[in-house]
Amino acid sequence: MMLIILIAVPLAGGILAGILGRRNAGAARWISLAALLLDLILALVWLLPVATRPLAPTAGPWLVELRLPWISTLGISFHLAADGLSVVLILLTLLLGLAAVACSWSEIHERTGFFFFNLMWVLAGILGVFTALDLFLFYFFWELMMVPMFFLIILWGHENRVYAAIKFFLFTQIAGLLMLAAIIGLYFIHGQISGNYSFDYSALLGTPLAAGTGMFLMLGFFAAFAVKLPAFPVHVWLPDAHTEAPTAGSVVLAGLLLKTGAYGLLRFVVPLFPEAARAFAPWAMALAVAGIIYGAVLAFSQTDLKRLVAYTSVSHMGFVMLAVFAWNEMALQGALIQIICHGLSTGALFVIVGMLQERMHTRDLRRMGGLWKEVPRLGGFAMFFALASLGLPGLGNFVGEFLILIGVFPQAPLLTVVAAGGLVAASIYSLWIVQQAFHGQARETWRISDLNGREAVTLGVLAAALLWLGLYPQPVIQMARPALAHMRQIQVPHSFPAPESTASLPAAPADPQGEMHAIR
Amino acid sequence: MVTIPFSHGLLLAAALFLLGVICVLTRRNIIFMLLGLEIMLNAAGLAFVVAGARWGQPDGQIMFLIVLAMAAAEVSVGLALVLEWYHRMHSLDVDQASRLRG
Amino acid sequence: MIQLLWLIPALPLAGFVILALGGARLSRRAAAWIGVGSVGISALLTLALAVAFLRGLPAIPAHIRQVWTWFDVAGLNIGVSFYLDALALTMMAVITGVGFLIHLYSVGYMAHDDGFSRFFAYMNLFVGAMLILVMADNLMLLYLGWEGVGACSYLLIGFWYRDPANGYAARKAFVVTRVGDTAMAVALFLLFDRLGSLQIQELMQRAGAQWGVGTILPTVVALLLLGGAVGKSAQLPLQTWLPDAMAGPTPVSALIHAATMVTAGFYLIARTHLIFELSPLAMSIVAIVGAATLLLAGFSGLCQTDIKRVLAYSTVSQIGYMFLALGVGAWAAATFHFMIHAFFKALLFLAAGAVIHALSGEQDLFKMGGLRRELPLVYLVFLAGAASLSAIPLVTAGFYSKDMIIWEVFASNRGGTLLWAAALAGALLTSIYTFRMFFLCFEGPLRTPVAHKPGWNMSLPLAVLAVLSLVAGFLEIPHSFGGGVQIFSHFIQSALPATQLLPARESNEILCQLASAAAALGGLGLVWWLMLRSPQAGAALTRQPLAMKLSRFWLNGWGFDWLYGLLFERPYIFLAQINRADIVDGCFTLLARFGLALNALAGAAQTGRVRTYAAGLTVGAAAIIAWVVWL
Amino acid sequence: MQSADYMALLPLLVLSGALGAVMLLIAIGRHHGLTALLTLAGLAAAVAALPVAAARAPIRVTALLTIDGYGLFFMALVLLATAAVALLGYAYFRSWSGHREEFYLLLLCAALGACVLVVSSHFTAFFVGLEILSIALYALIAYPRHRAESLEAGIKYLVLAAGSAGFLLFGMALIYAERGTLDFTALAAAGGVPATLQSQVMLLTGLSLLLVGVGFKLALVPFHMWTADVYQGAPAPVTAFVATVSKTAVVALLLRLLAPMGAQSGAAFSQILAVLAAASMVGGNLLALRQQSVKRLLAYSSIAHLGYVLVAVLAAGPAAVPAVMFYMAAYTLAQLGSFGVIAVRSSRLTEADALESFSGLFFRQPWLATVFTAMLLSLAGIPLTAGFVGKFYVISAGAQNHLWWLIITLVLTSGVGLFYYLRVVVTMFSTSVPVDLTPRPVVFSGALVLTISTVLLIWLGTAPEPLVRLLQNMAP
Repeated sequence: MMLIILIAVPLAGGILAGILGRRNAGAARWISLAALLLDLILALVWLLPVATRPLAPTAGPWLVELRLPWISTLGISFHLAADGLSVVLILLTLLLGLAAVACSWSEIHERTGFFFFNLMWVLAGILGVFTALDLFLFYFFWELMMVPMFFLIILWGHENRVYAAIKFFLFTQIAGLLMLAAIIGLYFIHGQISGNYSFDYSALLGTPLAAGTGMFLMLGFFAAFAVKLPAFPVHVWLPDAHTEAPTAGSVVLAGLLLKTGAYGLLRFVVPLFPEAARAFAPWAMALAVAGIIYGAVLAFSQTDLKRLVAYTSVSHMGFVMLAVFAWNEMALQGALIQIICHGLSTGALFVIVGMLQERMHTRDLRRMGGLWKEVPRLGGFAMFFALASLGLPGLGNFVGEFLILIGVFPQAPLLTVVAAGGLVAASIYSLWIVQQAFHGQARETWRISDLNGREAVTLGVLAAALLWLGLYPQPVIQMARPALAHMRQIQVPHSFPAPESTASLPAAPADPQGEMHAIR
Repeated sequence: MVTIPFSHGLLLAAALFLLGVICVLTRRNIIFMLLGLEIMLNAAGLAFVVAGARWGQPDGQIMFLIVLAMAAAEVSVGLALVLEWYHRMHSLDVDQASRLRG
Repeated sequence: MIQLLWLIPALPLAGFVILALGGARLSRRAAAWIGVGSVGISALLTLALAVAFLRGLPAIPAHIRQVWTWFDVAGLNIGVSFYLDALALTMMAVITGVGFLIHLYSVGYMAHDDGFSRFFAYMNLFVGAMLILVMADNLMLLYLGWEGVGACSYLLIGFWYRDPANGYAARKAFVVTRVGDTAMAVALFLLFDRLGSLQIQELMQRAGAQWGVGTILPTVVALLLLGGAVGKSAQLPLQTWLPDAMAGPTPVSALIHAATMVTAGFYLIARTHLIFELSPLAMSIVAIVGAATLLLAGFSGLCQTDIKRVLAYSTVSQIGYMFLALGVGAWAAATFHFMIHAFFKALLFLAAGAVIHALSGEQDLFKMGGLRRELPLVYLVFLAGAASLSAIPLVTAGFYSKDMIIWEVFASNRGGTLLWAAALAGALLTSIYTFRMFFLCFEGPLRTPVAHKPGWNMSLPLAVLAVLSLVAGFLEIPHSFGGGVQIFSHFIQSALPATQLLPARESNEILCQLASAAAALGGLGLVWWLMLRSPQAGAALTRQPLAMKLSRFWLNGWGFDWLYGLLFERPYIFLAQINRADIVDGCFTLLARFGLALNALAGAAQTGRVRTYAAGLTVGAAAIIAWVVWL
Repeated sequence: MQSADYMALLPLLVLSGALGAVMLLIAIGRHHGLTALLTLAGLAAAVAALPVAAARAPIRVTALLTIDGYGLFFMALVLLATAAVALLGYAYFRSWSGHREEFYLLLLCAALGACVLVVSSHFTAFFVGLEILSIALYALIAYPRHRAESLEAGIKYLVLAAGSAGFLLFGMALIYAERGTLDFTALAAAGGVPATLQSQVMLLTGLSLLLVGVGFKLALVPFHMWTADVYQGAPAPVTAFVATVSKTAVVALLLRLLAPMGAQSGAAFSQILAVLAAASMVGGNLLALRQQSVKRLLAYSSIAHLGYVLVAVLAAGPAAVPAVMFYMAAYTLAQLGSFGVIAVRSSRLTEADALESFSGLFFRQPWLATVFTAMLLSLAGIPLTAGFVGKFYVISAGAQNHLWWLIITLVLTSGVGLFYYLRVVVTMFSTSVPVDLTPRPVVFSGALVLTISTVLLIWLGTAPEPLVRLLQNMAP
């Protein structure tokens, strides 16, 4: 029940904000803020104690679970559940949601109620994605979160918003439909083998699949998540969407929507199709590394600050994909930390770009320069987040990237080395941001004000979180450990051993690391 | 009574039908197009009669009657529309009815 | 006492936090107190700690204190924990001691700068990070400090951010060192993969137990670590950033780019010496890198016109000596030279800073001159520093440390005559460029008027450092001087092994010392002859076409910047620029265009004529019938 | 015939009665509102008669009709859609002068034809039903005689529909000539593909010609060319009727015809259907890409939608029939809503058809824009709407029968489809609003239809369980 309430609070808050916001813009803001705060408190009060409690060894992986009948005729149920992984992501969602509300506070003047309605519904959709355990329901939330996002972009976006919004929607939707086809295919194959037609995650786990079929179905899922992640070469929607979205939209896109792709890879692709994922891993890892380098190089050449930050996401999320297909504990923990920290650091960078745009009405790096003199506090924060983004130790991103690389290394040393080269490229573009915007000579005369209290608090909280994760990530690691361990156990078909799949079973289950075969 | 071979009747119907199709495709005058359509329908009716004869059933002939009735209804509506059209355009050239396109 | 270990890095870090949060709201006075005070207390603590540590010797050669668990994942248990041994203590003493003096000096030097509190914030952060680097118990934490000091270096080189050239220098420093850092990170991955730990002492044990001498793995690891070290220490082939790094304020150059951070490479190799000792090949490479760098930088130092760039090349060159010493297994000598170098190089930089300060920011040697009378104190301390750097025999600390290296390079079982010759040639070069600089700066006519004289807070550190660069050498006096004094090497041998000398060469020590003394004095004499005794000869020499070409070549650092620009920088920018619009995006756009073209094609059939439509119907019907009947 | 037969036929009888009553009413005295009311009452009575018929179902009434759950479901769909069209028609014609009442008469007539179609199990009933529907439609399409476009559309539809009816009829004749029966089930029972070549050719040619007729009504590529012109020329409520009722009825019939014959129709035949499906999905979506006329856009999109339905028809597994039924229900709802929005915004002289007239609609008539957005998103198959469940169902049906290539075509082309739906949505939310567009007040009956269809759309999208359960075991 807790989970439903967690999802319902932003939904209700959104409706309320939408209604009251027609008369009074301030009401919409305060309602949204209050709803998210309430949600955060509820999540902390309900989920955190459960998540930090040591798990009984016999208990299942789920800390909280809820299953209601929905379309039972088709084997669809309203099944929500959360494990450590979900809890961490829920908290991230709410935190960044608050940041998004805060950074829209003075940016959005028109149709404020409708804006916050959309924002809250996106957040609710994301919460649903992170907790849905019925594949149909998952897909439902998966698509649901895109519609309000689409409106956020087309209504409050910048110059080229229509193009960007349509591109965003088309890419994610087509890939999503491929996933839907794969979900349905899996459903029937599972149903035909077991006689139990169900979309339930736990039921579908371990469905034995012939190699070819498994690969096709896996690719269907992979397509959706790779587009969302975004992986090279289907990342092209992202720079446009990020650039044109309003600040809150960019924050939610970069901080959360991309994370649903990573979450999907973690939760579905590998556990549901262990064999296929194993066979596909070298390709996926190669794509991931290509994305790391490609994104970093392209980021450097951008002149639009927002676009620059957008390309960095391509680079950073490449690390996550690399980790997922390495599938050992170290890399997965790293991926989780990276997911969180990328959300915080890139989200913060977008907030900063938004603040600059609000003050200067431009995002063009060529027109900035020497802003440190005008806005030293903003500059300091920008420096902080740029350093975080280049993976400075002591800040969370470093922990994530380092764990990923050290976890991937035994399996793909060469790719790891190339990926580590991404760290160099990251330093090039990160420092470029600071140099072009804040250092150097002022290219135009700007009279702009430094951070106000609200803005400073927004950035300060994000910075503090990054610092905390950089110096003491252990609580997060601890919380996710049982969930990740459980996911790594369920990679072998066990429910209905079919001859052809048992024959090809690897020796992996005996291996305590349970890693995929090395790519050497 | 002389029986006409089944295939002959069918061939005749097919030939008539083709003629009707060609008429519809080639004539620009809308009245002639309607005539072509009538020929097509009647060719089909003829085919029904031939088929009914093959099986010795009345169904074919019943169908023919229905086809006749329908064709009549169709033509009456059609002519009404043509009349209206002629009032407006002062022409029976069907190619002029091409404002809607794209 | 050892319990308070964590306070030593924590104090400067706390200073940083206060200064960063306080920002412009703090008065200059408060900022100075916080900035200098935090490092000062750290220095005092280090002193107290040293006493406690020495008391524990030789029974307890090392202490470990864990503060908290950083992270613990799948067998990788990394603590924020500190390791104290003789090596670390030496480093800490230099960092906090010299660091304190430089902070104090900066109060005067930076007094009129806008970013006063920002400066001290960065400096404090640097000291904290550097302390973490040297105190780290595991390579992960070391890496944190390693990158942390890199970031501070970046921040401080680009401290005067208004000038884009400074920003460029800062980014160059960061990116070039990061290339090395990445190699080092890969070494960490490899170490953890093969040895299952990143705790340094554990690694050393396991490496010794599991890896044979001369096998491939220790060589690879050692070379990757060396990659990190050459990046940070500005050795070949990643030396290019350091001369440009002089863009930062002079105290920064003194602290970061002379005394402490650039020696982190030396520290890393010394810290992981067991792995290097497993790979004779890697050791040789270290020695060769050191030797090549010291010569290369020495030649470049000859031709510089900017006083700070001379010092920068000299730093590169001196660190080359340390690497050379490391490469031949002269661990104690390298450490000793590190310490002495920290003293005299900090002194030289600060003195140069005083000169620059006095001349209102003038850094061109050819616009200086005649300052002997104007700035007598600076003249004296600069002389002490220059003498120490040139290793003027007997009276300077530099002589004892450099001589120890030269001698051990000659005598070590890993050394050799060729390396020795390079070291000796380097000594000659050092002496030449040092005194060239010295004479240009202090002798001859006054070319620029003096604006500021250094105050007490600048003079005091200069005096202290001058004394140290003269007398610190007496901690270690060679055997050949009547048995000598070996305080330092005894102390450091609790952490690092003694040099393996070839017995056959041990008798030649005094000859070797004479040679190095001759090199130092010969260089001095030569410069004196060419510049003061008969300047025409000097001028004639510099007008030779060959000399002018060489001079330009060396001035530009042997063309490395040009080469790297051609090989890496410009291709990278070119690739990034031509692909700014994202070629992949273009592919998708093409796909969309294709769709629109198909739309036009399909739309062409929608003529609006009913006969076209009827034809379509008929053709479709015919096609279907044909398909069904004939297929 | 026995009383049970009459009871089973009750909906059809009621509808015929209503038809007569409306005719009488018009003869007595013209009154727009009253006529509409009577029409609605007749439709309501027919709907009310459905449970009566359902109680007797399944039952074969004469050789011509089969009253079963499947047919009754579609009949309900037809009747409800007709009622919606009548309401929209009332809103549409309210401000017109001249003869408006015959609209309802023709509407009822067409509905009757459609109802006959969905329960027919015999070629005769099929043809009669189809022609009743078609002939009424000719007149309906050209109903606003003062508009040249409507007349043109009517003539085009007449010529082409009559031509396609000729093909259909000839095909029937060939099949009859080969099999000797006009009854669907008897046809299926008559066995496989005949051995002799001549018979084979005749049967297959007959089936192909049949398909031409059906394909024309469903506007499958390559028989689709009339669609956009007719949709654009016809008055919006009639367009809604053409898009929904006439297609639903023919789909119902096609499934009833093919389901028992599936086995014998042979590989070549299902290949043809697959090609038609793929061609429709690709062609329809491509044609709509750059449309500036919303009605034409929806016309092309409906071509694609029938392509999607054909995937489920082809699947022919246990999931196929419910999939088709659900999809048609969802499709009908969304099309009614979409054309409803156009209808309530149209005036006597102009159809609110141009895309630019929708520009900024959200800020002038937010409710209308929201409804339209919901409808478009449903057509695009976005969750929370019935269209999503429908698409899910269709893909399920395809997946169950391993029609992977069709599914992939479906996925990719519906991506293309998304583009033009979004174009319309984006236009409605465009902030650059033309100045002179003052909102037209929405007539109550139109608002009612839009509201109900939106609510149903969302309801079916979020809680489809009741309908899914109802459709679970239905078979023609």
